[in-house]
Amino acid sequence: MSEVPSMDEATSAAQGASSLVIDIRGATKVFNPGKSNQVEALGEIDLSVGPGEFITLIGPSGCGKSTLLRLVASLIPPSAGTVQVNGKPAEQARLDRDYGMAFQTAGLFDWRSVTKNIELPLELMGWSRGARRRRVAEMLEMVKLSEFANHHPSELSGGMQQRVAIARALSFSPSLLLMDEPFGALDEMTREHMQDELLRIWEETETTVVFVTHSIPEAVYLSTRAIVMSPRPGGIASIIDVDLGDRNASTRDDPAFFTKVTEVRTALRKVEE
Amino acid sequence: MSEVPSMDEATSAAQGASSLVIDIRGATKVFNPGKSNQVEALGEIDLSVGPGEFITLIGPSGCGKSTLLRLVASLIPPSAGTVQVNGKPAEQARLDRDYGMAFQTAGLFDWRSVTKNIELPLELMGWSRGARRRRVAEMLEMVKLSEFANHHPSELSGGMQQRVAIARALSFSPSLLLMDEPFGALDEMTREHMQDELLRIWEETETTVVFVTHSIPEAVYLSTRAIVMSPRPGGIASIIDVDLGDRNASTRDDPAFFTKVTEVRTALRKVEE
Amino acid sequence: GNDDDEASEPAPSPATEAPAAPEPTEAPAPEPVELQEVSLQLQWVPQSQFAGFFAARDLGFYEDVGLDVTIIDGGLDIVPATVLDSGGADFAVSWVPRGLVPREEGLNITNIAQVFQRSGTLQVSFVDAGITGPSDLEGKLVGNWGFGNEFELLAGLVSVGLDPQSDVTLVQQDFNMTALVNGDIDAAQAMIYNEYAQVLETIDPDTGELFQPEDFSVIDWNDVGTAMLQDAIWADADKLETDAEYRDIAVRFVEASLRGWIHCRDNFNECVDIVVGASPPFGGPAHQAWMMNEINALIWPSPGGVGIMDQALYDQTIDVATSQGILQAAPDAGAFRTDIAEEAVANLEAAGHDVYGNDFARRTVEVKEGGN
Amino acid sequence: MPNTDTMAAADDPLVREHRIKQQAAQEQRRDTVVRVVRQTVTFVVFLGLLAGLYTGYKAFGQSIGDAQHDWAVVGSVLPRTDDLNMPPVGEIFGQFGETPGGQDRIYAHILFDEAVFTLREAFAGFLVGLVIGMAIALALAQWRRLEQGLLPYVIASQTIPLIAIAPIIVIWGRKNFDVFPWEWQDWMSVSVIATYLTFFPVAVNGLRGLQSPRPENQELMESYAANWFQTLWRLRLPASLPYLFAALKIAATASIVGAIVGEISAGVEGGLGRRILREAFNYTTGPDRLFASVLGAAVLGIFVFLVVTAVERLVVGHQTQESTT
Amino acid sequence: MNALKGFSAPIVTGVVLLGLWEGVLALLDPKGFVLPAPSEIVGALIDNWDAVFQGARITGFVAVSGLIAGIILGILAALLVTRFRTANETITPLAVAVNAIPIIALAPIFNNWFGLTSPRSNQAIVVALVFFPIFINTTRGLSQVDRSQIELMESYAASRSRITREVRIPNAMPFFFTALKLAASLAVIAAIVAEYFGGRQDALGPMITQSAGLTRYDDAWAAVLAGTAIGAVLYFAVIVLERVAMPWNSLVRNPK
Ligand SMILES: Nc1ncnc2c1ncn2[C@@H]1O[C@H](COP(=O)(O)OP(=O)(O)OP(=O)(O)O)[C@@H](O)[C@H]1O
Ligand SMILES: Nc1ncnc2c1ncn2[C@@H]1O[C@H](COP(=O)(O)OP(=O)(O)OP(=O)(O)O)[C@@H](O)[C@H]1O
Ligand SMILES: [Mg+2]
Ligand SMILES: [Mg+2]
Repeated sequence: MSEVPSMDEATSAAQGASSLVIDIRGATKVFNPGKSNQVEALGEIDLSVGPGEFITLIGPSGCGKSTLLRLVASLIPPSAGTVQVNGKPAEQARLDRDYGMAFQTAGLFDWRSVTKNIELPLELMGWSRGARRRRVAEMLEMVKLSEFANHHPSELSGGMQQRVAIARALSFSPSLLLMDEPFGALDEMTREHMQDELLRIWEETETTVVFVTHSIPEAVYLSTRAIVMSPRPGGIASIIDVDLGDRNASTRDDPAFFTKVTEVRTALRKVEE
Repeated sequence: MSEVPSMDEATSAAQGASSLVIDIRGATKVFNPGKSNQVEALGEIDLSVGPGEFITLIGPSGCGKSTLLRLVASLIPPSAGTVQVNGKPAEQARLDRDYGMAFQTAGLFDWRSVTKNIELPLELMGWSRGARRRRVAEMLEMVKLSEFANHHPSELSGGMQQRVAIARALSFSPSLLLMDEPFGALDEMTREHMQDELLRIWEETETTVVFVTHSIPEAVYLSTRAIVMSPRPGGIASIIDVDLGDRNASTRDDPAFFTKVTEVRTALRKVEE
Repeated sequence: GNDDDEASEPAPSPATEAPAAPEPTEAPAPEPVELQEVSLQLQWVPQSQFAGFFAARDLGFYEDVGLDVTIIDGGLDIVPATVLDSGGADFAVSWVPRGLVPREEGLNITNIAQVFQRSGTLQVSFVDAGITGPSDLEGKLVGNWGFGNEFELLAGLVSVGLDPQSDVTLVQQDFNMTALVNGDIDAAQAMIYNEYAQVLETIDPDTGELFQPEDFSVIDWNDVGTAMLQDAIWADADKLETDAEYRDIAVRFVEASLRGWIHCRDNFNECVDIVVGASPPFGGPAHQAWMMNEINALIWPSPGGVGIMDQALYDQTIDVATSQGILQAAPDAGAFRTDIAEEAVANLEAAGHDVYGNDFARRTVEVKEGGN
Repeated sequence: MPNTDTMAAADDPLVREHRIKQQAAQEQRRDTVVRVVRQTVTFVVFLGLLAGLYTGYKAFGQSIGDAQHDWAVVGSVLPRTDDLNMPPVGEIFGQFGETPGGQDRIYAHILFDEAVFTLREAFAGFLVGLVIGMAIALALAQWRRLEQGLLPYVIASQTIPLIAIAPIIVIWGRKNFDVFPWEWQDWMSVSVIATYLTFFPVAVNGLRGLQSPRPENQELMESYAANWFQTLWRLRLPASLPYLFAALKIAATASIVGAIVGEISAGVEGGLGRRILREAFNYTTGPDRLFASVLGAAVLGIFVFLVVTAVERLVVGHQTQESTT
Repeated sequence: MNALKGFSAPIVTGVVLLGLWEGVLALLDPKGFVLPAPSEIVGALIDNWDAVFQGARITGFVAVSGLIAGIILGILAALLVTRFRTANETITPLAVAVNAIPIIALAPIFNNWFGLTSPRSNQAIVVALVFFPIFINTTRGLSQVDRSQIELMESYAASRSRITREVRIPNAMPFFFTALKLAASLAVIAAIVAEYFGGRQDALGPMITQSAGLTRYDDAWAAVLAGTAIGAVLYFAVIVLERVAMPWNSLVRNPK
């Protein structure tokens, strides 16, 4: 029962069009409402994300992290409340292709070469062939995969595939990047490497990132704000500001890092009770 | 070209029959020897593991961790050198069912119920029906899955499946437990929970454990000795003694823990160069 | 090879009739250039059984009467009656019972020319099986092809007091004689012009020579009295009543076709060559020669004129069919009509053709291994 | 082997991993060549073995007087061995080089022409079946309700013995399809029968293929605000290709079977079906020719199978090939 | 009756389809003989019940016995082939290729080999048609086993035959049943087509062609219906058998 948020929209657009990338107000999500298998996935959620933030969502399995991300992406509608992206309804933002999305698995199309995978959103947006090729070349440069332009995903390692997926999500320079456990399948060593890559890209392109993860060190290492979620129904338990400054090889050995890890762990323990 | 190690064997049996659970001397493993796709998976390995130890193997992908474990399990023979388990050749130990094994994937049999999965090794050892049922009940109690006795694996979550697999590996009280990334597929929260369970079981049953992992915190948290392996050919790069004493909820926030994590990470970085 | 000169001999002979024949009858034909397209559905694949039609086509007899005839092959599951009724062809060749049964099922077709005057169906067995008459079939494995080919057999059995359901075992037979040679069945169905020849073209494994007629005993349904009429030309009954042009075409078509049959009677080798040339037939040239000879014997002599229904044989056919439950009841009078054939025969006679063939005699045809 | 190792970026573990993978792929390619060679050799050996077995069994049967009829049990299970029922292998293969009476071409040439004719019918039927099958698959994939209700009937349609409808189709074709700008040919009726056998595996496997993309791939397309057709063309169809090709291998063979049976039924001249009918008719006097023509049909069946396999290699070569199940 | 759930949608669709068929024929009234209305077919079925039932018994026997023999042979061959690994690598593609042969073309040969009057010749056709899908799929199922499951059994020092029994065979079950569903329909088609070339005349195959040959299309369709019924019964029997034999599989398919 989503009400038409005409007034709300107007005010929020006036207030925060330029200041807020994501503005969620009282959004809830109930699956199969009224049926025997009804699931209240998200209780009332309020969340604002400003430009250039790196938000991580962390919480026990089933607490609604993916659901929240999909609300923002407008892949599913909220049961109540409003979700605004870039000052307009999420649905409109989706149609305007305001965001790029990456999933837990790379989700590349096996039958397309690396180049054509990255091109996919550009094709759909009607870019000219030349423009597409130029952009893909840039993106490949950025993720350091130029020599693999014509390979097929099955010829790449898991980590390389993930980088292609990220290049795909970034290819049309969305101002917002939504990532659902993109590094879940990687081993720890490769994962740390990918984290550094992502941070570099984030810094270079000044996008806003919402990033779902299960890993506490990952959440701490990456984010400017870590959002700890609690289950049944999904809600925001606590928000932990992280400011580790420039992250590099020694950050992970930094006592400040460990302090934040402990802080997030403590918040999570509370949630799990 | 494995030479018959008659003399060697005799001496080692005399020396360490009671003192060493695993005794690897100069073992190497070459796959597809002489062929174009020859892989030198393990260079000369020497390793001794005493009773009650909790050994973790950590190292980059492809460095031979699984191969080493499978040598110990006598699922493959060494190309050279000897592998002794409980003072006898590994092959004999396998036939005597001296060890229990768990794999990265739970590897449960879809067509068997939880009970029958755990029973499998007992059936093969010819236990009576009554004895089997009693033991399964105990094991289910231990992994807290009593209410799921008659479910099929596909009805369980990943973490529950993994617990069944561990119950199966432990069901016949082997003195040695070989585990190849058993928690790789779990999310961090469940994983930490399972780690505590495993430690509890290890302490209660006084088994010896060899545990492969990709996760540095996991290696540190679990083991009495972490063995860092290097690739091409696989070898032991360094052995880090860990002594965190009784591990509990606060261990992970302990500076000593972080120190060991940093130590293992440094060793790994060196290996990866 | 050696027949060729013989074949070329009679070739000029039609010339004697030719100037007399087409010109006077075809004089009224107003459209000399525009040929009317007509199609004929055969009951089976090209072979001498249909030689008259091929001869009429290839020798221009149809053209002479202003028709351009397409001959459509039959197939295992092709029912000429259905094709005819559904408009898939203008005329069809079909055995009489295989036309009457569909007619009873509601297909409006009628027999306009009864070409064959006798039945060519036999039941063949090895001499040592001792089967000389239908009563000897009791308790035997009796092959037949079905598709309406079995009616005479069934009637023959009933005529000697046997129950086809219980006193014999009826077996679905391939369209060849292997089952008989293999000993799988005691008596095999055979057309005198086809399968019977085939078994004579086969090497007897015991002697290394061809099988001889003496090796077999043959039940001929003509003799038993349960023979049924076979090849006839069928047309769409409704259309004949309502469409004068169609009836006119029918007369011309029958006339030219019968002329083809007359030609094949008088020019044996030429017709065999036409058939072999029409499309590779199932049996080789020698086989087709045998068939041509036997087919001629099924047509000639035609006491009432070629193509004219013999009422007595028709009655016998109906008798057998109704007593067998093949037909629920005797068909109405519209099942066949003789006016068209009579008109055609009158035209042919007027053109000087011998439409009776009273002095027809079987030839002796050499049997060759494999019919080649 | 160590030719690329001196390149830059060797510090990148991902690139290193890739090199290892690439090397493995190269070795796999080499293995493939070896395997194909081995398979070809086995096939030839297998054929030889089969011919040997046939001849040996025949010789054995003959030596004991071919008295299987008299063996109470075995006789009814094992084939007869005399020349009428099992012509010698030499004679069967000899047929290919012979010129039948009244013909100016050798038998192999005749069979080839007829195989081409049958292939044309089968191919037309195959194409139409492909379109119909995919249309059904698309419809069923689109509406789940339809899938639940209709799929069993798509399956049941295959239990209708097509023989029963072959003549009906021929008649229908002649009678009803004159609406087309061209005249309905009987061989098209045969194609319809081939279609009947083709559409089924395509529909069933096509459905599975269209449903095969993972949810996140669907959502990815949604996140790009891609429309139905774009999603179909860029995601669902390509994803269904491996499934589809598994079906096409079955369908290609089935279309040949349909064409042969249809030719036999419908009296269409010029193809292998007519050839087999003809040789069956002449079996008593020339059994070896029936064997030869059946071999011709076998070769045609294997040929279309290999063609589909080759096309599959071309189209989805880089994708892992799905199994039929 | 868990095994029977999910049949309601097809039943509704069936009723709708039949109604459409009957209705279209009643409205358009094409010459009813080629495709009779369902009511006519049922009428013919009732009229000829004894003959059709007898025919269905004969054809059903050939189909079912051939199916069973084909299954047994297919499974045995698959077990044999998986026992020897190199055999598997080479024989399986070979079988796939051989499967591409239009086996129906063998019918006239089989009739002579096994005797026109013996049901063996028709059964042989059924066996030949059923064998390959069963063999190919079962082989896949027996060999595409999770490597770690085999190693697990080895770690228990289990014997080869024990591994086959505990791991390979259960693993092959879904593959086998997929093939069996295909084979069940194939068996009926094969039996009817084989009968078409020879054998007893009171079977369904001759009944269909003979009736069609005499334009008694309602009788022909009555026999077709009987054949379809055999096929459908076999198919659903396989589905029920599958649910009974692999209770775990339905859990995988309908995850809750
Ligand atoms: N399409 C759906 N239909 C019904 N319930 C759903 C659906 N999607 C998610 N849910 C339920 O909503 C809840 C939240 O799911 P969600 O996937 O958002 O969790 P999550 O936090 O992403 O978990 P994980 O860490 O395991 O990915 C869960 O209880 C899940 O079962
Ligand atoms: N059966 C085999 N045949 C050939 N090479 C093999 C085989 N098993 C392993 N190898 C090779 O041996 C090396 C070591 O493999 P192993 O599986 O032991 O690595 P690992 O350390 O377990 O890696 P991961 O962390 O990815 O599991 C690799 O290069 C691998 O490709
Ligand atoms: Mg999730
Ligand atoms: Mg490993």
